[in-house]
Amino acid sequence: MTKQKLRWMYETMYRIRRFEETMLEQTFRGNAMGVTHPSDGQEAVPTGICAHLTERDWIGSTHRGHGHCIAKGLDTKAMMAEIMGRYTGQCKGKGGSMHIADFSKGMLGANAIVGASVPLAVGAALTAKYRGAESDSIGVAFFGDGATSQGIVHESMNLAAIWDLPVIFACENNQYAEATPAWYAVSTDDISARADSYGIPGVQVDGMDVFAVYEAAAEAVQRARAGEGPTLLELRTYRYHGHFHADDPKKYRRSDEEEEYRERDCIRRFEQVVISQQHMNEDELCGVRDMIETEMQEAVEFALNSPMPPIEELYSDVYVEYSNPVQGLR
Amino acid sequence: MTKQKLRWMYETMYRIRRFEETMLEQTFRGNAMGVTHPSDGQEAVPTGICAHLTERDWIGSTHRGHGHCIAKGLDTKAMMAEIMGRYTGQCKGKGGSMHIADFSKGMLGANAIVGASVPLAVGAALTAKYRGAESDSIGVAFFGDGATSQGIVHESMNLAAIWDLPVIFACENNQYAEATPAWYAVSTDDISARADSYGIPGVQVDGMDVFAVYEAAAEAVQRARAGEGPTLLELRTYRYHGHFHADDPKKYRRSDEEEEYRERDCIRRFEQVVISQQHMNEDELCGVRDMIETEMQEAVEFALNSPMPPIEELYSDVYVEYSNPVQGLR
Amino acid sequence: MTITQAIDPKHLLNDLEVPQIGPGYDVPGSVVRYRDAFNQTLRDELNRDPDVFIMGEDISGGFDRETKEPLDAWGGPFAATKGLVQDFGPERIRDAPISEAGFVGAAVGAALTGLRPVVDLMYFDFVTVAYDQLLSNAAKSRYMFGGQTKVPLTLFARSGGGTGHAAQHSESFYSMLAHIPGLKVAVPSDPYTVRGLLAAAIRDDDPVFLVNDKKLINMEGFAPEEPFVLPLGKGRYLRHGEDVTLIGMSYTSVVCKQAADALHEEGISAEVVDMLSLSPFDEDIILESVSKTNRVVIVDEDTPRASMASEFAAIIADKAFDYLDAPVKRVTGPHTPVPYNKGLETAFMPQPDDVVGTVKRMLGIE
Amino acid sequence: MTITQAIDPKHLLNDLEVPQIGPGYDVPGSVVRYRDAFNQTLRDELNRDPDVFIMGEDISGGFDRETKEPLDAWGGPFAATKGLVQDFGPERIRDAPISEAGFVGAAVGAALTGLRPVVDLMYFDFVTVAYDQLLSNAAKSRYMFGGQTKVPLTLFARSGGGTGHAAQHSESFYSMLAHIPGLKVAVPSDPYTVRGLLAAAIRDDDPVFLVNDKKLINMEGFAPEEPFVLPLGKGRYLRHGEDVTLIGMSYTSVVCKQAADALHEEGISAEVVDMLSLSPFDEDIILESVSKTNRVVIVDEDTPRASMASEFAAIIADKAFDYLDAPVKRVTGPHTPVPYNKGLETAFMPQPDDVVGTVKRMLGIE
Ligand SMILES: Cc1ncc(C[n+]2csc(CCOP(=O)(O)OP(=O)(O)O)c2C)c(N)n1
Ligand SMILES: Cc1ncc(C[n+]2csc(CCOP(=O)(O)OP(=O)(O)O)c2C)c(N)n1
Ligand SMILES: [Mg+2]
Ligand SMILES: [Mg+2]
Repeated sequence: MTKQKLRWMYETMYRIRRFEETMLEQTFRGNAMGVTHPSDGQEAVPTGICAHLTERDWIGSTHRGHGHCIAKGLDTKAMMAEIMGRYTGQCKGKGGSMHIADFSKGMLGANAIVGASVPLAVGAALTAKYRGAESDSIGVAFFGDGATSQGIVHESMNLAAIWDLPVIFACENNQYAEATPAWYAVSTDDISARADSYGIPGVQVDGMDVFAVYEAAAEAVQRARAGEGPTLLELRTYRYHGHFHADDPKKYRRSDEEEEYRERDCIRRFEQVVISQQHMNEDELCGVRDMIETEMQEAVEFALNSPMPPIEELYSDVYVEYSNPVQGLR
Repeated sequence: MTKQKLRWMYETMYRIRRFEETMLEQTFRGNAMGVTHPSDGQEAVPTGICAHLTERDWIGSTHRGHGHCIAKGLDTKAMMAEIMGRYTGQCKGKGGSMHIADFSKGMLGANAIVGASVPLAVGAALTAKYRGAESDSIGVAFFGDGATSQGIVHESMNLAAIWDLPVIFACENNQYAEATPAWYAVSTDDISARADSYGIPGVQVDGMDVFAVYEAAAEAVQRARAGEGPTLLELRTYRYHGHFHADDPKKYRRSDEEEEYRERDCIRRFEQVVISQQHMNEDELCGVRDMIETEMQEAVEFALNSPMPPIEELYSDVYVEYSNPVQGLR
Repeated sequence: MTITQAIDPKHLLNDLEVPQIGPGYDVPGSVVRYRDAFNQTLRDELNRDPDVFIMGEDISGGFDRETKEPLDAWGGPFAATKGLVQDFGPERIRDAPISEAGFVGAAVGAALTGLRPVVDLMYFDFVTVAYDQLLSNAAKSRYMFGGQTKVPLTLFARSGGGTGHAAQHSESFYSMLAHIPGLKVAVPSDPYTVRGLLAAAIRDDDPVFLVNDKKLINMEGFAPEEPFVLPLGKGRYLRHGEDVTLIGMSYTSVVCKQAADALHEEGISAEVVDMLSLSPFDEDIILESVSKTNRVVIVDEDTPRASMASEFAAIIADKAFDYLDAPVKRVTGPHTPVPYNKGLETAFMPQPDDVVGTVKRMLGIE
Repeated sequence: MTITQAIDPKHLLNDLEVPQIGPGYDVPGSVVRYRDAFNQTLRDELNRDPDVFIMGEDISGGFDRETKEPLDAWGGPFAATKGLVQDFGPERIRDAPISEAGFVGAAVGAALTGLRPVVDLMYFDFVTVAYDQLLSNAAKSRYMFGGQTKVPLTLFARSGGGTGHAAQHSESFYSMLAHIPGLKVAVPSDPYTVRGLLAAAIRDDDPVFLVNDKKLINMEGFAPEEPFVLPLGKGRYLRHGEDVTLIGMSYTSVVCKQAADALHEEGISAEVVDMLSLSPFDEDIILESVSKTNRVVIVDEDTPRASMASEFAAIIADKAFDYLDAPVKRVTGPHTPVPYNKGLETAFMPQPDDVVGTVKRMLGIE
């Protein structure tokens, strides 16, 4: 792995971590306009996968999408502004935390209907295949353990398999869907093995280890680009925070469990590895962290100083063109 | 197996076969009011499974439901009358071929939305479990190879598995969904193996052999009644006729394929076995066939001589009770 | 003492904030939050009928890894099922995976085989995921099977804007459900009515969808202590008036009440009709009021096209035509998804001022 | 010669049975079946734009076991895609498994990434299985993502009773789709209009659902040979008249025309408006006609509650109130599922006699 790539991974994981922490702080200060779902703890998953992607590749995301956005290269200023409902936000303040998208970066949008974004990534892969030689793009569908209970995820995998589409199904198994543990809701303890049902490869990966994720993703991406069809990756990870900003996970998770995972924190492990293997030194890592701190402060300032969308925005973007007024009858 | 059971199986398979042939003849004469989906060729499946069921057990069915109805003990007169849209029909002529139901017999209804009846059988199993010791009822969901592409079938299996419900998923794999072959639409050539995704047993069975079906079903039923949870049975079978009455399967199936299956016809094979093993003799079999012939003639006469539902029936049965008129505005 | 007979809410002048005396109120009761009245009613019905059970995501709030016991960590979505699993157990408070289509279908199957399932769909928007089971199975089974069965199923979920949940968690499209033959739809507007209508829904032999507007959930109001039912399909007056009729449903009944108060300040006497049910709905109370005031404004947070506001306007234009002195007006949400930004979201939702303005223009004032 | 500019159908007096001369008709054309006009239009659009592709169940009619080649055994549902796979190949005529939610979702994803998918949903009823993808993703993506994307998706399916397909294969609930902000709905009524509206739908940058009533599919009528588009949101007159306006949509436009002919026999002059689109819809033509005839009957096969018939009635009761001489009447299907029995099914569907009867009662005749 190039040093540049290593640096990118550290930067990305740390940016996600600090973005979530900063975003939460702002949420508690009442600066976010709605519910937010932090992904701190899961940084290695989007980072290790998106490390293989370009802006021409497409990803589908979830309600817990900040990490996917950042790993796919979205601007944290525009993200923070969106969460604060500002006109300068990624979606002009009309989408919010659960709908951050950037089509110029191949980010198909966070989605607040569990499972609903999975077929979108399949569709993006369909486009890539349709373009043939012109395109080597692939699609990646991020979804959680809870989403595996949605029929549309099953349908999407079957479609991708029979059509040999260049798509990766990235199941972020953080072991909880809201308060519900996967052992209760999911009828298998090996989600990756469900790949057999579709005749595609399935791999279970330590989602707390960015190098392991990077390795597994490398193969899946290579298969997809080579036209060899989809892969299912199950990434075993953990969210440090509650389900959403105001949720206290202690009510349904044993603390030893959380500690166990914090022990294996993806960022700390990365630091240990790169330092022990002398790929990067403490100064370099520190430099990255400082840069990110500044970026976060700037993102918050940018957002707080940004204007709210004008009222007319309520009525725009419903259609490209529409001959009836969309204003409410008043 | 008792002689009585053997006789019941022959009677049931032959009744289904002749009902479909008779029903088709009537359809072509213009006596059926809508589309009909014959199941001739698949008789061994409902017969071998329902041989283990009582009226307290529940089955969910499909657009191709006549065989399920007959095996569950529905009256062929009321079925024929329903297909002819008569007031004496199983559903007063309001449902037709795709909605024949008899709740007094534990038949939850044929269903014209592919996959949609599968969760109904799961719900029936939920009721059985809810009743606890009071009830040893089970649910059976019949569905086709095409239905396996519906997300709700996946959801149903996951629910039944995590809740340990007494239900059997009976996939009638006749290898075609309309004109679409399973090898194209289904991403595995072993549907029964999908049971692994839910941690439940899955068995692939020769659906042209009623004894094989009976054996496999015996075990699944026993598991369900013992509270050991669901089983997935894949019954490999074949429909002799087209998808619906007017469909010519020669347009999308090779004739050698059809002949290959007719070679293994479930009724002929049954006759050979019981005669060679001297369980039944030709006279007895012939007696059954004659009885069925008469029954079919009576069913047709009954239906043809039955009245049409009165116009008021258009407005009844929408609700148990409703305080607005349901009449159309005219 | 239990109120056995159904109370006809039409004769109630129930102020939304404070307790009232009047028919149906000569019973012990107190001022409670909507959410608590809801929770209490679920508890009452679970106690009343052993065939009643509840199914939904996180309604028992997680399970302990070692003991496998339910934890009720959340009290269920919007605290609707708080404390129930402890008393009724996981078979009757059945926590479900994220499979809305599957478990609504299973609930229909359970209803067809003798139970009385109550499904918590969490956010109203998620009904689209289970839409086929609702429309093709729950609503049609009785009819297409010739009346040989019934589907005593209750569903509920939270609708509406106001909490910054954005486009996929703020829908109010109950008009789509009211459109469906075979389905019933109730839209309570306070603790008193949700108590009576939820009980009615659960005891009803047809599938009933009860819609809870998020903006009502923490509101307080009077509710009788004892279980009782309000008849489905009956509206009520929230205020009597002479000059114009304001028709509200769910939270817009509160909006109409506030608008009527404001109009009163300006000497305009508005009558407020709270529909309470959308299918069946109370045609009589609409016609009774409009034929008296001769003017009507229908207020609905749902988007306007083919909405319940449209339906009530159509009924009035047909059956109260000769009584109308002015065009039938609708005050609705715009034909747009619900935006995230608070200012835009507030502008999306009909406000008392919008109603006041419409009434004044109608009366040619200012 | 190709008709490049969109033809405004409002100025057409197109008889449904026989070809006509008039604006928009001074072009080569012939009398064809609706289904053939439909198929020809798909072919034209596939030829015109390489990004257009079609997806649906059995649209390429099976595959040979040995050669794996598509067989086009059926010509696709209702022969819509007959002969297309031979000329455009399986990538552009993509046969799909029975996964409506999945492939509609995939179509949305393809539309978001630059293609122009056209989805054949076979029977209209099946839209409920894909409802969430349609409502939460197709219709909302542009808005909730702040206008940074568009969803150039076309869907079509067959609606209506008349073929004995019973409750789950005979729906006409297009009002539910027209209710959804972000979605467009077109309801052609003959070969000419399906040719122009299907082309418009496929070329449109927003998601459009085109509803084909089964009763139209084998009907014949004039259609231009060359590709052309009719603007979405424009209605047309099928007949001019003075005494009453009959508003039809999809097949009920044919019913209105037949009713108008019958009324003509009795000396009653009815004007017939064919809506052609339900979202957006042509408010102007409704108000223009009603302000002239002062009486209106809206005819809709959809069930009545919160229907498009309700919406048009509401618009009229608001904006044409001063022109109305009689209550606004609706002739619709009943609030019931569609029954199987032919006699009941026929009684379910609005018939010309129902319209004639309503008009006569409105005019106080017999
Ligand atoms: C269709 C649907 N059902 C329910 C919800 C409510 N909900 C939001 S997130 C969530 C849990 C999702 O769990 P998982 O897929 O594991 O993702 P995670 O939250 O763990 O990242 C639920 C039930 C929803 N948003 N959409
Ligand atoms: C949701 C839905 N999609 C499509 C159809 C149209 N359809 C009716 S039967 C059928 C094929 C079903 O195949 P399979 O499940 O294998 O059952 P089989 O007909 O072989 O018995 C299809 C696509 C439908 N009825 N419902
Ligand atoms: Mg999770
Ligand atoms: Mg099949």
